Amino acid sequence: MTPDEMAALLERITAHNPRLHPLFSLEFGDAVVGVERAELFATAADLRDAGFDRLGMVTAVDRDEVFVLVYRLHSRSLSAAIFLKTLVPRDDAWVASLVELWPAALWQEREVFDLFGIHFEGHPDLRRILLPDDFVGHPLRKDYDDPRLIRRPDYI
Amino acid sequence: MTGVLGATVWFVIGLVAAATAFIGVVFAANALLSPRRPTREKGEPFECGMDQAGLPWSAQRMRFSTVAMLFVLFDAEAVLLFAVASRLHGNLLALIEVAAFVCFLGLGLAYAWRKGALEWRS
Amino acid sequence: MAVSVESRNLVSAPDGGSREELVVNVGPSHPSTHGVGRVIVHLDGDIVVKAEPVIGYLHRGIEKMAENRTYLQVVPLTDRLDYVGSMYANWAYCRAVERLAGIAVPERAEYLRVIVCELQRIASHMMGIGASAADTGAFTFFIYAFDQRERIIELFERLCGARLTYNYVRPGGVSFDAPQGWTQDVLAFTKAFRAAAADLDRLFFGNVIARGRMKGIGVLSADDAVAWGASGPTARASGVNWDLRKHDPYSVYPRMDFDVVVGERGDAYDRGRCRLLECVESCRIIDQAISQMHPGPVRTEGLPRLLQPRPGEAYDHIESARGSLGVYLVSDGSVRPYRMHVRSPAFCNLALLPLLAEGHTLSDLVVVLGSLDPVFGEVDR
Amino acid sequence: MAVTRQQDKATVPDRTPTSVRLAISATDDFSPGLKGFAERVRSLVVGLGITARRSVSRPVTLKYPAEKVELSPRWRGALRLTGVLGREDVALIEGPASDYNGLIDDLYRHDRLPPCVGNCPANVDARGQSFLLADDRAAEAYELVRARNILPGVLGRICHHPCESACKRTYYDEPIAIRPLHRVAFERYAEHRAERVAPLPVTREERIAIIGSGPSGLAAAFDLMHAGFEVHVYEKEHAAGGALLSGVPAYRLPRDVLATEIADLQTMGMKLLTGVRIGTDVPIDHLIGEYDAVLIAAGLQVSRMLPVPGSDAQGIWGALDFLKAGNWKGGCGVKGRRVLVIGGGNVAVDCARVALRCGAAQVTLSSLESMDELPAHPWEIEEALDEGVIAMCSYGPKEVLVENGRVAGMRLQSCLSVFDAQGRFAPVFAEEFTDVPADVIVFAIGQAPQLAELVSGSDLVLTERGLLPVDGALMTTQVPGVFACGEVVTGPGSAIASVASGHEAATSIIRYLDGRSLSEGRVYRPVPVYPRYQPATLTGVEPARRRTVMPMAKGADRARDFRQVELGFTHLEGLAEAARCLRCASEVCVGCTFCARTCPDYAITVERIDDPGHRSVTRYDLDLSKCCFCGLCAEQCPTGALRHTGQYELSFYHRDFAVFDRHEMVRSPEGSRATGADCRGCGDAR
Amino acid sequence: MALVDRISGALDSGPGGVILTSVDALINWARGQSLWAFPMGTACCAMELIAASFSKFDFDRMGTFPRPDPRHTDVMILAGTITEKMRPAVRRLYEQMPDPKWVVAMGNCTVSGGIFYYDTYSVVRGADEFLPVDVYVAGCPPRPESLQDAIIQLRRLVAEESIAPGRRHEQTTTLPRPKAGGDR
Amino acid sequence: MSAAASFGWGALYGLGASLVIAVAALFGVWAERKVAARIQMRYGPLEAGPFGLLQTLADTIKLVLKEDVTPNSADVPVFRIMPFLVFVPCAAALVVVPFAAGWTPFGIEAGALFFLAVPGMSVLGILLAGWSSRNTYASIGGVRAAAQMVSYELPRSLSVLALCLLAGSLDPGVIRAEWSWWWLPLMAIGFVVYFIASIAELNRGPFDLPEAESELVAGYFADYSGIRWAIFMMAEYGGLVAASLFGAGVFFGGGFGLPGPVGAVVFVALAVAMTICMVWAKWTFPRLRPDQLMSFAWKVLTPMALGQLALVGLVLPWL
Repeated sequence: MTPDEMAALLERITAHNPRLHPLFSLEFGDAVVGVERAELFATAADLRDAGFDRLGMVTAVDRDEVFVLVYRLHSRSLSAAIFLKTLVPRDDAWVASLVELWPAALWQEREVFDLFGIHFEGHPDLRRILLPDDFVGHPLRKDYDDPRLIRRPDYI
Repeated sequence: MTGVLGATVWFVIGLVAAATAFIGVVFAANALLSPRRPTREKGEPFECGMDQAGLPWSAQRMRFSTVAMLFVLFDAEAVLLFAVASRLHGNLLALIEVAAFVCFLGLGLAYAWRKGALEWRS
Repeated sequence: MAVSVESRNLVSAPDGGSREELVVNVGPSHPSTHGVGRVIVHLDGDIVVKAEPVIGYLHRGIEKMAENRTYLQVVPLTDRLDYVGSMYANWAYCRAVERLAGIAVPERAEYLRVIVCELQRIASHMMGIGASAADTGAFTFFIYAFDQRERIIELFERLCGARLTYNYVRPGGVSFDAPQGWTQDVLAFTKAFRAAAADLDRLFFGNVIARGRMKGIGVLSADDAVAWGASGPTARASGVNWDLRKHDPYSVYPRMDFDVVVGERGDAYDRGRCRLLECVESCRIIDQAISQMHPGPVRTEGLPRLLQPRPGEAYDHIESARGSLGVYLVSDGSVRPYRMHVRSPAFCNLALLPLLAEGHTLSDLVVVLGSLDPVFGEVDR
Repeated sequence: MAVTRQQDKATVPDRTPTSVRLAISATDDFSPGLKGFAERVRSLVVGLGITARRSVSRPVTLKYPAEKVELSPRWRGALRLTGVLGREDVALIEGPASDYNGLIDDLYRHDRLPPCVGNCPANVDARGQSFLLADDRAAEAYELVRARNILPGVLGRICHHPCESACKRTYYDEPIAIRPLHRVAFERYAEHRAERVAPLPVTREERIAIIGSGPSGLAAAFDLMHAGFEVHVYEKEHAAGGALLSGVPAYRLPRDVLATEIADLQTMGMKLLTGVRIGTDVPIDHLIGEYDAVLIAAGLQVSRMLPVPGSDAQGIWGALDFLKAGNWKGGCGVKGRRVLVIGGGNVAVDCARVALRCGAAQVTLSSLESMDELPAHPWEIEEALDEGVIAMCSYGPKEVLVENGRVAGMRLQSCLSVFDAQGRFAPVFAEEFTDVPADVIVFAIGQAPQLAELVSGSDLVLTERGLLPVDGALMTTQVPGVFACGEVVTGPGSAIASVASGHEAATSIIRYLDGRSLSEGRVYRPVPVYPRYQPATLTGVEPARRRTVMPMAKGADRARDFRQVELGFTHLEGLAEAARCLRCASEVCVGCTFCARTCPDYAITVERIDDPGHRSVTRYDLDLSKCCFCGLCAEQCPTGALRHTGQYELSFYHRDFAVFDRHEMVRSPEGSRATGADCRGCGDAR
Repeated sequence: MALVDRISGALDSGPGGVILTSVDALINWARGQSLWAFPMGTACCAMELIAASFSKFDFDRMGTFPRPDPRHTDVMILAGTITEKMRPAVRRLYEQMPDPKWVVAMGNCTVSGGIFYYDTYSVVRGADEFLPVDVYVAGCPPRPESLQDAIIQLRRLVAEESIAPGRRHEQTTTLPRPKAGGDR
Repeated sequence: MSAAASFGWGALYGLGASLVIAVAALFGVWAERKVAARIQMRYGPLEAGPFGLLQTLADTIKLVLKEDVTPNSADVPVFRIMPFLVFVPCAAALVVVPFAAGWTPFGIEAGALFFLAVPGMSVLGILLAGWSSRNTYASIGGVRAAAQMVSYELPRSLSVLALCLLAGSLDPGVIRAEWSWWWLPLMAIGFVVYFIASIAELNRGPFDLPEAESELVAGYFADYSGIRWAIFMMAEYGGLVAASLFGAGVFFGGGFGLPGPVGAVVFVALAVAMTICMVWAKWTFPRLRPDQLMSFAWKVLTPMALGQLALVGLVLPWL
């Protein structure tokens, strides 16, 4: 997909759906759109109906005060992929689950819950998935600390 | 007759006793020479390193009853055939009788087959 | 005594009565879980009524570790993600780094990457179908398939000195050029492999028992495959014609002539045979890549070891043996990634297990699990 | 199993259709009934046949211990480290510079020559210079450099430093500042000059004449004097230096530096005869008769001009004349004028900057090539732009606008591309014209030799381009006893290349006069040995550790006069920069700790003292039990001291055993072999 | 309490010692030649563990026969990273092996945590934190030959043991330790 | 014959059979490992003794010296006794093998019936072994074993029955004596049925469901360790040898009815060949699924056996 096509697609979907804002330039190759947390589910449903039939990736990035939730949607019919992002405040970390739209979210959201502690409202089975059930904390948060986590000494 | 039977029984008893003794000797050697270091975990049943998830003595629904039934039926019939097996040489009448018997056996199998008794999966 | 009363589940049967369930752990140390996966299986007689995969027994926190390693130092970590196909994770990661840092890769390096990754695909598929055949008891087939893999390992060892964790694909190229005579040996291998693949096909996929064991088992519909995010042979066996090499072409794949193998039924058999046929396609790609490759540099010249991309984020993906393997990288402008996430195809494919295994027997469960070809290094990360 | 084809056929070169259908058609189910039964039985028999066939073939198992796995040459296994170089145990590079110089021959193999030395046309020992400078032995460093580069002070300012572009430290951060270090060595040599520069004894009766006192002539003179010959250098100008004097502006090369170094040569015994124009004043035949050997190192004398309309107007300059006028005569009459320089090479940039310094009102540089393709060194362009030169790239000269016989400007034609697909010069122009007003136009599009006069009366024949043909690298001409070197042979080139050809010519002359074979045992030097590492074009990458930055005069001030632009390193800066050198290919650990910095799992731990000028490792642990055998450390090791052993990493009973400290890693005299002895065929593969 | 436990003291002195030595030799030969492996493969090293048993390297020729059931095995080959989540399972599987039993730690993850030593929150830093490891095999992953070498080393360890408690045979060879030297 | 003499002979033959099984297991395991290795392009045991011949001996010594673990939760007496119940019938089966024409060690008239019935006892042993371990895998394996052995009992019996009809005797010795060459084509189907059913009876691949490694880890003996497990293995190999010897004896008339040492050699060779074929099949084919296994027994083998019976019935009147 050329950058021009990508830009056209981005324009099309944002024009179609006023809740979406294009977030970043396209220099790294993929279209990125943002949405308010409250509108995530409705937007995602629209996008699915618009042809994005595949939820490729769900993950989060810890940006100190907020978590950035990143969804990668892919469409075979449009032959396109976009990133959908939403911000989740750290002290009130919840977001609507997309399991109803894409069952692919079932495990990926559990993983995000496990490692970041973000709650997915409406997820049918939100438990830890990678870590033991009795694990305390969410290790991929930047402020996670653990005596078991021996920091690598640094030369650089 | 009783003598022959008795001898046979004694032969079998001797056979079993010897084989049992053979293993017994091996077990005795094992009991004498092998180490014994029981621990609690060692005594737990093996289940891929996890706590046992379920009780293994629960019912096993493997359509086993049907198979057992069929087996009993057919094996009993087969055993009956063994009884006459040595008396069939050149005896056409007996042979026809037995053939009929086998036909019934085959028909029974076909019936069971047709009825789905041989389908393992529902 | 580990047996508890709670574990005796009384669930209501469809006919309204109640039946007893038998709960079994399959794994984490089980010969058929391909590593340390664990499936808690609820059996009704011999039929699986519920299969609940439990993963994380190999969760090593690679994503966390990457945050404290420089960009180059992450490459050895990616080796250990999908340890059956180290080259893929190397490549996916390097593509993300290259995208983030704006590094152009020399053409020869791209060809070498394609060659090693297609070889890796054969190796990985040989492992995959071999292990899933061993799940059905065809152990000798596993050994024959592994023998083919071993030949590829030898080629890799000559190329980069390691048998398993290659650390070969690096940001900006590859670590070594092909040694003298290597490409000829690769061609000889692909030639021999085609014959071997025919043998393997007859030995296992033609076998009446294997067909009976795998056909109609774990049928995945195309819609489910898409909705559950399945990719790679798992999705393609269900008729989803989606291969990143073709449909989001990267590297020099657009110059290659190859076919995407697509199955029809989506059962375990199609998944297995898709893999075998893909290997033959890989041979075609390798042959073409070798004939198209020209001498030249294999690494971007003058690339400093300490990469320091400007702040931003990049995602790139490749078609690994298990499907779409993506790496999401966030940079904050320092010498280390701020966040690395691996979109693992094995993880997404394994999530299908409960869907596919339920209603089959315990024996089928291992076949279904094997046909999904999970590698737990990548599932758990 | 369906196979889809979605291939754009056009993009695929010679498709080879391969059937993906294997031996059986596995999609088809078995037929019903008896036929199906037979098929089923057949599938079983086929399987049995395959296993039976395999069982009678030879097992692939290695029959052990007789057969061993052959390890790949790129094998990544346990590590070893040869020699740990701290302050106290300098192992290899020790003794006076001359001893070290002897090592060059030993190192003169591809794999052991450090990249900087290998990439230098003259094989200047940059590694040795760094070592000696870091050790505060500046005089030895200067002499070490001078052995292969007779004018370290000069080239320390003007060299285009191919050594730096090969520097392996580029992989880590930035290359060593080798060229500025030459200058440091030169400056610090001042205090030793009196005691260390002495006349060389003349031990041979043969005399040699050298025509031209440019870099190549002086290099040859230096070598010949060291060989004990009496050398007479003829120079047509009134001062020695050749192109260095006439072509290099003083803001790059102060006159006294050149004078000092030439004076050193004269002190050593070089006879300099200035103001003698061979060919007119003295016929060359006379020299050939008078001397035992003659070396022509006359260089290039004339600038090429463009035959465009109006190119004979007043105000048109050739680059060499322009530079000479600017350099020597203190001006070239451009004060307050608008100057247009045609050309994109280094000479063009020099002309532009000289014009600025001569007081031009506006200096424009017009080149055919685009900004990225400019043949001039990027740093030169950058400095010129800094000073206010205006660059007009991708324009070709169309015609000179003439008013009243004087230049009024130039009409330029927009150029689309310069080179064709094969990289040949084939400019493509667009029909777009731009007029640039100018009072002075300088053509800096190349130089040509002017040798017809010089060789007249002799048997020497020139090539079509006016150059002297020589026999390969031996530098012999058609006339026995007459040699040629420098730009008369090679055409326009770099100073260091001229120096290199001077050294080669000297070697040939010595052999010629000794009566030895000229070619025997001489390797045609594979220059460059190492690929040049041009910094990659990265959009977002910055090197982490910078080299010492050369202090520069401020752009606005410096364009006013001919004071030197580069200010040079201080003593301490020089020490620190020299200490950055990794001493590549010395095969001795120099304690750079790159391995420890690279190791992803911190299996290499180092305790070290790191201060400017010195590196010292006090403890060095390799932990085999943490190593992930990724091989990055050995790849990073610049010296080749850290290598993989030929062994498999073997088993051990105690975890502590897997850590080696520094003393165990030092190379033992017999080159110890690891645990091979006990293992039956496993570890001792090589 | 096995019989030998009681009579070993008597056997140990006098000519009994010779008998005991030869009995030990026989037993240790048998045990050393028949080290059945419990392949506790968790990660990458498991691939090399498989390779070691397969055709090119062929563990079977050394009598090492991989069995997936700990009850039937003598030596646990820990191959691959052990996480905190996995640790109890590994411990239990080790416990479930009948005595006498040995442990080979294959690969640096099980030796020390290896590449996963630093910066991670879920990896056990070396199997010897919770298991008595007998032989360590460095490598990431070790080659199959290295693993076979470990079995050879283990045979030596076995050869030192005696059936009588408290008695060990003299070690006849020096324990191996890796050296950093060696030329290509 | 007096009771004491019978007992004595019985004990002697019992001991002999046990030793034969022990030796057969020693070499059987070695041979299986070697054959499997060759199929898999390996060498197999090499280091213990010449050609690795002592490998199984080393294994046995080791297993004898291994700790004998009894799970805490197991039904201890049953758990401990079951190896006997599996081994003894196996040994018993050997005494009705026709080692010579007209002679079996036991010498009862209903020898064929004895051969078919007595090893059937080991079903009980296996079922109870699995059950008593209180191990999930073991109990599943035990139940599978029971279903499987029961199902394959029938075709196996019927195929032997066809022979008995042909020979007009239930005594294997007599059958061997009566054998003539035209039985070979006539009994071909019967032999195939017997061969396959024997493999299944012995729980060997591709019918090794009860101990399916990839599903049940070790199946019914998952919790047996050391020597107790070894007894199970010994019984399996003993059964293998007994089935091969019996098959060679009755289906091929010993060594094709050849007299004397030549016949003995051919007899043993045939038995070895059958054993190797069983190993060959095991290492070639995938394992069946339980339902495939059952339908194979009932839908393929049983009709085949009945067909064989009918075929024999056709020729019987002309005997």
